[in-house]
Amino acid sequence: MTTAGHNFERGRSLLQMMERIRAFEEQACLAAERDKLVLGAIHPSIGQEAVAAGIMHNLEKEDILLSTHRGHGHTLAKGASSLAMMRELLGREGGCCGGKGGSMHIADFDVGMLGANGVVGANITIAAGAAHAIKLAGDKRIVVDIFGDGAINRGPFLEGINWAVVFKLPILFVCEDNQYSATTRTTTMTAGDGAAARAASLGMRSTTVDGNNVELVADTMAEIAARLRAGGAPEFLHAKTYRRTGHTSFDPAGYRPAGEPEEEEKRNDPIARQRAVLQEAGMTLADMDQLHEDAQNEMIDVLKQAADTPFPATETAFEDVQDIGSPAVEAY
Amino acid sequence: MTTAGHNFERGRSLLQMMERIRAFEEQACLAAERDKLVLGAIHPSIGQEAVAAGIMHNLEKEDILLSTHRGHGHTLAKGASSLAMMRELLGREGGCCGGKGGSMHIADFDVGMLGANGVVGANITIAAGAAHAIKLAGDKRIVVDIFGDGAINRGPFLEGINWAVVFKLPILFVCEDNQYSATTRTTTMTAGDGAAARAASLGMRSTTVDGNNVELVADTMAEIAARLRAGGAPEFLHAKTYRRTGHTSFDPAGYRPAGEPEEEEKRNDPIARQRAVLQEAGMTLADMDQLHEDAQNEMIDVLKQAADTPFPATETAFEDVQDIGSPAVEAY
Amino acid sequence: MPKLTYRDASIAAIRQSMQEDSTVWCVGEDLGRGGVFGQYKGLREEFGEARISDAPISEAAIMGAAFGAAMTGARPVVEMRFSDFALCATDELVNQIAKARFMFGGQSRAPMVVRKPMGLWRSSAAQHSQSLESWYAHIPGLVVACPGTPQDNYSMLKAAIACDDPVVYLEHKGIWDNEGDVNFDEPYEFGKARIRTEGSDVTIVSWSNTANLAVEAAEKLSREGIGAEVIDLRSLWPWDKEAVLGSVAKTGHLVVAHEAVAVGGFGAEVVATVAEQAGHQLKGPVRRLGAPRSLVPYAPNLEDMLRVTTDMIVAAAKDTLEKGK
Amino acid sequence: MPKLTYRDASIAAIRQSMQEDSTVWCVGEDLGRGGVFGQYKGLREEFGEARISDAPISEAAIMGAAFGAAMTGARPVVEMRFSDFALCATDELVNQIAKARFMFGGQSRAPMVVRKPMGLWRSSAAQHSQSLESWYAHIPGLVVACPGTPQDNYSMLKAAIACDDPVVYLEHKGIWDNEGDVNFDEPYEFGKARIRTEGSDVTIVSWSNTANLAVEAAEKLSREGIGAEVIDLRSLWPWDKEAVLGSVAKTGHLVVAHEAVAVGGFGAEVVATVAEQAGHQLKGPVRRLGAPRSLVPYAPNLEDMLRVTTDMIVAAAKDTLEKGK
Ligand SMILES: Cc1ncc(C[n+]2csc(CCOP(=O)(O)OP(=O)(O)O)c2C)c(N)n1
Ligand SMILES: Cc1ncc(C[n+]2csc(CCOP(=O)(O)OP(=O)(O)O)c2C)c(N)n1
Ligand SMILES: [Mg+2]
Ligand SMILES: [Mg+2]
Repeated sequence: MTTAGHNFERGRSLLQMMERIRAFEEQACLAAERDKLVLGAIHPSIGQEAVAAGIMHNLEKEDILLSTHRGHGHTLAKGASSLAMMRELLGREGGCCGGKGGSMHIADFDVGMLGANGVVGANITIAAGAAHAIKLAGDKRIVVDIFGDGAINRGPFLEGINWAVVFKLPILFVCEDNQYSATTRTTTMTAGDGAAARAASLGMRSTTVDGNNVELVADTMAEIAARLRAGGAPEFLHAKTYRRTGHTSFDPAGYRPAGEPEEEEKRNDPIARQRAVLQEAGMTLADMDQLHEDAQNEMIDVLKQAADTPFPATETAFEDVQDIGSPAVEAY
Repeated sequence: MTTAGHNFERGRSLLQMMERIRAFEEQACLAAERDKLVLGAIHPSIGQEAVAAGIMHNLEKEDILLSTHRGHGHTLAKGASSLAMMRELLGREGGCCGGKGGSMHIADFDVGMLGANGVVGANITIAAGAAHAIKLAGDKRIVVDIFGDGAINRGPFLEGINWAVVFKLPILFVCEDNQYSATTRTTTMTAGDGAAARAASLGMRSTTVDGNNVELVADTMAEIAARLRAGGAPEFLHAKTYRRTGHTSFDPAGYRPAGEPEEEEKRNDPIARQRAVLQEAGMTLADMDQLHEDAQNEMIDVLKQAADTPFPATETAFEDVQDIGSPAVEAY
Repeated sequence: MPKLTYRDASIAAIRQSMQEDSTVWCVGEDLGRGGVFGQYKGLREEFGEARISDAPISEAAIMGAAFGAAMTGARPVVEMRFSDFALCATDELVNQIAKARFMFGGQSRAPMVVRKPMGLWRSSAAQHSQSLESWYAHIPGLVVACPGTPQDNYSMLKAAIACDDPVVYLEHKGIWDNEGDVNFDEPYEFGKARIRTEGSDVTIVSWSNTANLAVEAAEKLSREGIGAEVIDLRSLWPWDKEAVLGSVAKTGHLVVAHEAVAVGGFGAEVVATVAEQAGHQLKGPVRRLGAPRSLVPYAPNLEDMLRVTTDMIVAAAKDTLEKGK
Repeated sequence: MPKLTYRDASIAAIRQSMQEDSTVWCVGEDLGRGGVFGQYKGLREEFGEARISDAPISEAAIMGAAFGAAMTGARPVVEMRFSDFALCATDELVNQIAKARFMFGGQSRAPMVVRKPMGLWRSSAAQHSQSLESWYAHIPGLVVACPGTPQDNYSMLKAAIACDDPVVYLEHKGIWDNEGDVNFDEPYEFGKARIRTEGSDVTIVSWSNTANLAVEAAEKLSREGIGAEVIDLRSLWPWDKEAVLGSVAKTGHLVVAHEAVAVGGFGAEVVATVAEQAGHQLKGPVRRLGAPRSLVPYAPNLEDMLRVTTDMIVAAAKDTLEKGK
C-alpha cells in the first residue's frame, strides 16, 4: 500500500501531530477571540507545524527542549498533555504550570520541555547551559532550542552559540524562520545573510531546510540527532517557514503585502503538502480525514474540559517563589 | 633623502606618535608601580602602538573615536593633551575628566574622543549610535570604535554591528587583537574563525592587517576612511597585535608561554619595525633617537607636573551627576 | 481643553517636541506601525522613517545607540515596549547612560527619554508586568517619571524630552485608554507633586496608576467624613519631599501605596524619609501598601492577589486613623 | 579554629562543597588562574577544568548557561567578577532565574549562587564600585547574601551552595584580606542576623563591610559609655526583622548604615519596617546613613566624600540619643 522507500508509519504520525497542533491552536484562538477565556496574548504557529512535528519526532522524552512565546506546537509535539496545556492557556487548576505561566511560559518538565520564554532569545543561553549540565554529568541526552528569526539580532544568540561551540555541547539550535518579527519583516532589520551565515561564522555546522516539508525536517533532524548522540559538535538548523496568522491571535497583520498569507496557505500549507505526500504513498483520503477529525475532536473536548476547570486556589499566588524567605511563610 | 614612493613625513609622524604613546605609558607604569600615584588599575598598550597611530593619523579632530579600558594610546593619538591625561590617571585637578574617571574612563570630547569604557564591548552599540546621530544630522564625520579580541564574545558585538549595517552608518569597527583577554588566551574561548568572520557574516566588509606594521595600518585606514567619507557602508578592521605587558601594570602574566613576550618584543616591536622602515627610507638614527628623547622628556615632564597638581576640589564629587535632582542641590 | 487618552496625550507631546526640535528621534521595535500600544500612531506618516525608526530586536543596541546618539547631538526617545525588556539593556542604562556625564567630568550629556511601559496588564504574567521604579530612583544620574494621568503624560513627556538628563519614563500600560482633559500649556517641573485631592485627616502618597486608585479611595473616605490628601508624586527622582512633609505635618497620618513589590519599593524611601524627618509629627502608625514579595501570576484570580486596591487604601487610611486615636 | 582571610574562607567553602557534591560547578572568566581576586586559587588544580570552568567574556551566557544547567541537575557557582558586570546579565537573573520556578508552577528549581564582588575598592571609579543589594532584595525569587566577615563568608557561602534557591551572593571586594577565626562547624541560617556587639542604648543595623565599621563605631561609643547593639543582618532577603525590632524595643534608638546610595537603599526598607511596626517605641529620630546620590569618583579624595565612615556612625548614634532626650 505504501510507495517504496517511504516510511509510511512515520509519515502518518507526522501528519497526525501536525493535525493535533493545528486543532489545538484553532481551539485556543477561538477560546481567546470568541470565548474571551484566554486573557493574555497567544501566538499561534498555524502553518509552521512541520517544524515542531519533524524535529520532535526524533527526540526522546528525556531529551530537552526549550522554545519561544510561539511554543504550543513544540510543546505538544514533545509529548505534553493537550488538556494540561489548554488549562494553562485558560489559567486553570491543573494547567501545566498551575495557571501561573500562561501561553508564553508553557512548560512540561516531565517530558523534558523546559519552557517557552517571554523574552525573545533568552532561551539560547539557557539551553546551552542545559546541554552543559548534561555534558558535565556524562549523560547521553541532547538538547534542542527553538527560536524565531527575530531572535538572531539579540546578544544571547552570539553568546549562547559561542558557548555551545567552545564547550562542544550536545545541542541543536533551530531558527524557526517565519519571516516576521511582530509587525516587522525581519530581513529589513537583519544585516548580512542571516541566521545560517551567522551560525557558520561561529564555527557551527549549519543546515537550511524547507520548514514546511515535514518529511524533510524529520529526515534532517534524524541525521543531526544521530550526530549529536554520537558525541558530535553542536549544530544549527535554519527552518524556513511562514507566519500565516498575525503576531498574536488579535493582530490583523495588515502590514503584510496583500494576498501573501492566502498565497502561502494555498501553496505551502505543511498539512496539505504532507497529505499529498501520503496520498502518493497510498494513504486514503478517508484515513487522513479521520486523523483530522480525531484531532479536532480531541481539542474541542480539551477546550470544553479546560473551560469547566476551576481557577487555581488563590493561595498558590504565593507558592513556589522560593524556599528561603518565601512570601507564603514571611509576612511582607 | 627618502626612498621613492615612501611618504616620509607621514612615516616620521607615525613613529613620533608611537614614541609618545610608549613614553606616556612607561611613565604611567612608573607612576603606578614605583610612585604609587595611580591607585586604580591601568592597562598598558605597550607593543600595540601602531594601531593607535596608524588609525588616528587618518582621522580629523571632528571625527569620533570610542575606545576601551586599554585606551591611552588611542586617546593620545586622537589629539588629547598628555598632561591632562596624566593628571587624570593621577586623579588630579585639570585631568581630562576632572579626576573623576581615571584611566578606564579617559575621554576628551574636544578632540572627538568619546570615552574609554570599563565594560568590555559596551562601546560598540554606543559608537553605532554616535554614527547614527551623524547620519541623522547629515554630517560628514566618521566614527571609529576600537575594542579587544575578548569583546567579540559579548552580545553588543552582534547587536551593534547589525545595527550599523542595517542603518548603513559611517563607522569603522576595529578589533585590536592582542591575543589575550585578561589571563585567558582568547582563542580558547572563541568559536569559529574569529572577529573578521563574524563581521563578514553580518554583511560587513572586513580587512585583516598586521597591526604592528604602522605603515600598513595607516595605508589601510586611509582607504577605509575615504570609503566611509564617500558615504560607504560601515566596515571592519581586524588588527593583529600582541599584548606585551600583563593585563594591568600589576599583572606578572605568568600564564603566558615562557619567552613569548620576549620573542614578540624582539621580533615584532612596532617602533623598532618602523625605525627600520624609516632607516631604509633615509632617516638618520640620530633623528629617530631625537624623536625618542623628545617623547621621553615630554612624558617625564608631564608626570612631574601631574604629580605636582592638587587633587580636585571635594565639592566636585557631587557635580555633574545630573541637572534635575542633582545631589549638589538636593539634600539626600 | 481637549479630552485625550493617556496614549494620545503622549503622542501629542512627542509630535509637538518633534515639530519644535528637529533633533528629537524616536527609536524602537515596530514604531513604524505605531508601536505595540499605539503610542506612536501617526508619527511615522508625519516625520518619516529616519526620525521614527524601527529597530531590530536588540534592546541593548537600541539603548546603547540612543545613548551614543544623545552624546552626538540627537535627542532620542527610546521605546522599550515592556519595561521588563529594558532589563536586556541594564548595563547600557545604568553603567553607561547614568554615569557618563560624571565619569567624563561633565564633558557629555545624555538628553534622552527611555519609555518603559510598566505595571500589571491583565494576564501578562511575570515577564511582562513588573514595576521597578525603585531601582532607577536608586541610580544617581537618572531622573524617574511615573505619570498617572493624560495631563501628566503630556506635560511630563514634553518636559522629559526637553531636559538634558536621561529620564526613565515609566508609563503604566494598564491605562492607555484612560481619558482626561489635557491643557497643552500646563507646565511641569520635575520634583513637583500634584495634590490630587486635598484633605486634613490623612496623607496618601502614591504615583502612577495607583494614584488614581488613591483618588477613588479618597472619594470613598470623604463619604465617611474623612479628608484624605492624595499626593501624586509624579516623579520619584527628584521627589517632592516638601509636599509630603508638609501634608504629614498637617494630617499626622501617612499611607503610601504603590503597585510594585513592597519590599525595597520606593514606598520604603518615602516612609523612611518621613520617619527620619518628621517621625515626631506622626499621630498613628505609617501604612505602606505594595505587592507581596511574590511574582505576577497569569490566572486572573491569582493576579488579583498581587494588586493593591482602592479598598486596601481605604482600609489602611482608616487603620492609621483608628490606631492613632 | 583556623584563622583565614575573607578570601580563603570562601575558597574553603567551595572546596568542601565540591568535595561533598559532585554537581557543584564553578564558572566564570579567568577562574582557571584563580579568579580576579584569587578567590578560586587552588581549585582548578584539585577539581579540573570541567568543574572550574573558564568562560568567554559573555556575562549573559555565563548567567544564562548556569541557569540552564541548574535546571538540569548542576549546582552552579557563577562568578561575575565585579557586581557591576552582572548588569550585563540582568534579564537572565531577574526575568529568568528569579521567575522560572514560579512561572512554571513549581516544576523547576534554580539551585545556584551568583557571586558578585561589590562595593568600593580604592579608585575603581563608577563602573567598578557599585553596591546594588537593594535591587535584588526587591526581586521575588532571589535570596540576597552580604557576608561581612571570614566566618560568614565561609558559612554563608556553604549554605548558599547547599540551598535550592538562587542566591545573589555579594562579597565586599575591599575586604578580601581581612582575617578572622573560622569555625567550619558553625551553621548558618538565612534570615538570622549576627549580633556583633550587645548594647542597650542604641541599635545600629548594618551589613557587609559597613557592619565592620559599625563594630568600630560601637567600640568608640562604648569608650564614651554608650552601649551600641550592632546587628549585622548578613542576609537582606530574608532579613531578620525580629532581631531589629527586638533590639529597637530595648534601645528605642535606631541607626541604619550601609555603603550603597541612601536613596532607595535597603536601609530605607529597614527604617520603613521599624516605622510601621515599632514607630511608637522610638525615643529619638531614626538615622539612616548611606552614600549621597552621586556616582563613585576616581580621585581618592573625591571617593572619600561618598564613604560612610566609623565617625559618621558614631555621630549618628549620638545624634539620635541627643535628640531623644
Ligand atoms: C527581548 C524582547 N524584545 C521584544 C519582545 C517583544 N516581542 C515578542 S515576540 C516578538 C517578535 C519575535 O519575532 P521572532 O523571533 O521572529 O519570533 P516569532 O514571533 O516570529 O515566532 C517581539 C518583538 C520580547 N518579547 N522580548
Ligand atoms: C563586561 C565585562 N566583563 C568583564 C570585564 C573584566 N575585564 C576587563 S578587561 C578584560 C579583558 C578584555 O580583553 P580584550 O577585549 O581582548 O581587551 P584587552 O584587555 O586585551 O585590550 C576583562 C575580562 C569587564 N571589564 N567587562
Ligand atoms: Mg519570526
Ligand atoms: Mg585582548
